[in-house]
Amino acid sequence: MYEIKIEKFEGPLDLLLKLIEREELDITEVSLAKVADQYIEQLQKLPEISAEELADFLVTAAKLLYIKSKMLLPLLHWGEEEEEGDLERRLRMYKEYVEAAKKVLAMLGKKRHTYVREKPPVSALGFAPPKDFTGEKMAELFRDILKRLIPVVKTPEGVIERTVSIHEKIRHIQELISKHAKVSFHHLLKNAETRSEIIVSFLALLELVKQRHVTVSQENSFSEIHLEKV
Amino acid sequence: MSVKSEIESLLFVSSRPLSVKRLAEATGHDKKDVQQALEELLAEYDARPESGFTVLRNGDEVQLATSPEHAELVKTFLKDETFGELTRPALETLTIVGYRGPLTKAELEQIRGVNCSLILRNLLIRGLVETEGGKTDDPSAPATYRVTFDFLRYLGIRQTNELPDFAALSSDENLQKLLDAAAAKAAPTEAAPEASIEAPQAE
Amino acid sequence: MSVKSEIESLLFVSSRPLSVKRLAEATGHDKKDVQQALEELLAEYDARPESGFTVLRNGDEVQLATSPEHAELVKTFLKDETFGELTRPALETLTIVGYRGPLTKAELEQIRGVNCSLILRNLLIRGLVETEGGKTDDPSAPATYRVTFDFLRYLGIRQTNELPDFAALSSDENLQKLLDAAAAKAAPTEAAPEASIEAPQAE
Repeated sequence: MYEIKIEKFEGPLDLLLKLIEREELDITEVSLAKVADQYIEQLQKLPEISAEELADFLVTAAKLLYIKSKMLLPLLHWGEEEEEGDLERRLRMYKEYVEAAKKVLAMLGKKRHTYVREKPPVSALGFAPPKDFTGEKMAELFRDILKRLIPVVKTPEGVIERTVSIHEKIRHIQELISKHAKVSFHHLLKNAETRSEIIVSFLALLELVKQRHVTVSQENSFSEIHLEKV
Repeated sequence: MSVKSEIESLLFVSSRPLSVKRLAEATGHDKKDVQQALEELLAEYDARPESGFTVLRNGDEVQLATSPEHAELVKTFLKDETFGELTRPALETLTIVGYRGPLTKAELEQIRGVNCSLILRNLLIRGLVETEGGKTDDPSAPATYRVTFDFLRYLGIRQTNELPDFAALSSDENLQKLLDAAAAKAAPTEAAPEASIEAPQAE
Repeated sequence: MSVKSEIESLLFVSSRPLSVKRLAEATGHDKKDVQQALEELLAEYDARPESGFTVLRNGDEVQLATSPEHAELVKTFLKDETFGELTRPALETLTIVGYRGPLTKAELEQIRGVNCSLILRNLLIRGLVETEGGKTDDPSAPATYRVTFDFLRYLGIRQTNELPDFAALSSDENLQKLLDAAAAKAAPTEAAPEASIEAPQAE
């Protein structure tokens, strides 16, 4: 038994690139389809992150699943060619900058820093106050500065606002099914507040199907999806 | 004395980068004349073998600095400890700003696929990135970010176009061309991708 | 690179005159070699028409300086650079030091969100801000900055707590949170939480 550790990653593109590189693949649609499951697996292990950030990861997950489905069912007609070609393109571009950053790091390692002229030690050369400056103007400036701090300080708080993990959702679905034996997907989404929560629910559902905890049935396209305990 | 010589004096004595506009103001010459004298000066420096100093350029600003060959010597002499370490995300962000700047936060985030507010803030505080303020007439235009002279000095380059593969990586369009060329080389015949994933291939 | 080029770097970067002895020490070359390289350098400068700077010699000491022809230009330029109208960023910095001083440069930069080295230096030279020295027993404690008595007098007040709305503004909750958070992670903050996770086990 051996484990390959995925290095720290930041954002969906970073994770995707690391997965593809770990498999030693080129960036192609086929590779994207190949790592789709691993990507989702990693998502489930994500520590608590912000709803906004999770949404970024999930949108990419949805694209990957779409690409994979397309590979699995090549005879079906799929629209939106642009859409997922876009993910491939973005990932390739991102990779170019990741590679460039490595070269920049190598340049930094050579320590070829350059220096501007040494500044003489500071000593006050006199007293040169700003023109027409008053305490009132200072107070006004300071209020502006404080206003600018609000988003900076609030960001970390907003992050905690509400996070839904796929694990949480899986547990939720399992509970529902164990109580009712049969549940509609619509029912699962009843309390979903955001788009990302809907996507999380769907991913959780796929996971349960994969683990053979539930089966799903659907009469027609776009009709209600029913979940049943296996 | 010539405009060139005046400019050289001011560049020598200034403790911060100077723009063509500022140089024109200070010397009382036309911006055009200043620009031309500056070009001549730079050409002269470039032509000088084994110079102890060089000219850094960033946007329309210029600053004199020591040659990168003497980094160690000067560092020891000045007892300088300003250049610290960068985390990987910070390095990546800085690299993108270096190649693509001036660019907006939205453009940066499109490339990295992740929110960059905090990283940008840290780079601004470290003085490796700056916002290009007051450069545009439209006050509602989003702020753009670019690297600073400290970034150039950190790397030991004179301008951002000395970054590796600068031409290819400095615009979406060029980058796309680069990728297309690489793809064409990898797959000369546009073969259908073999779907080698677990699914059986439908024929 | 040659001795000459090394010497030129050091002369360029130094704001003080340097002796041949000091140059020899710093570069690790013989005094004789340094002396000779210096002669060559001087000859080169002398031969250069319309140079913006020149070499001053005083006994055993040498210094680079702007050409005497531009004395007036340089003087006016430096005066304007140092004592010209304060920019908005400079006024903001002064204001923050007023309401929150004494505070460190790092704290100031957290509040402004950008590097403040140059601005702070200018405020010091103008006699608007001063460093608080000798107030602490710990010599490694970072310097703190506060506004000067001259500036308080200029505003017509005796202490900073007479600034308008001082109590409320100086103890702003967000500001305190920001500084507390920054102090908590003395190391530069990272953007979006970085997830370190393990790959699925290979089967």
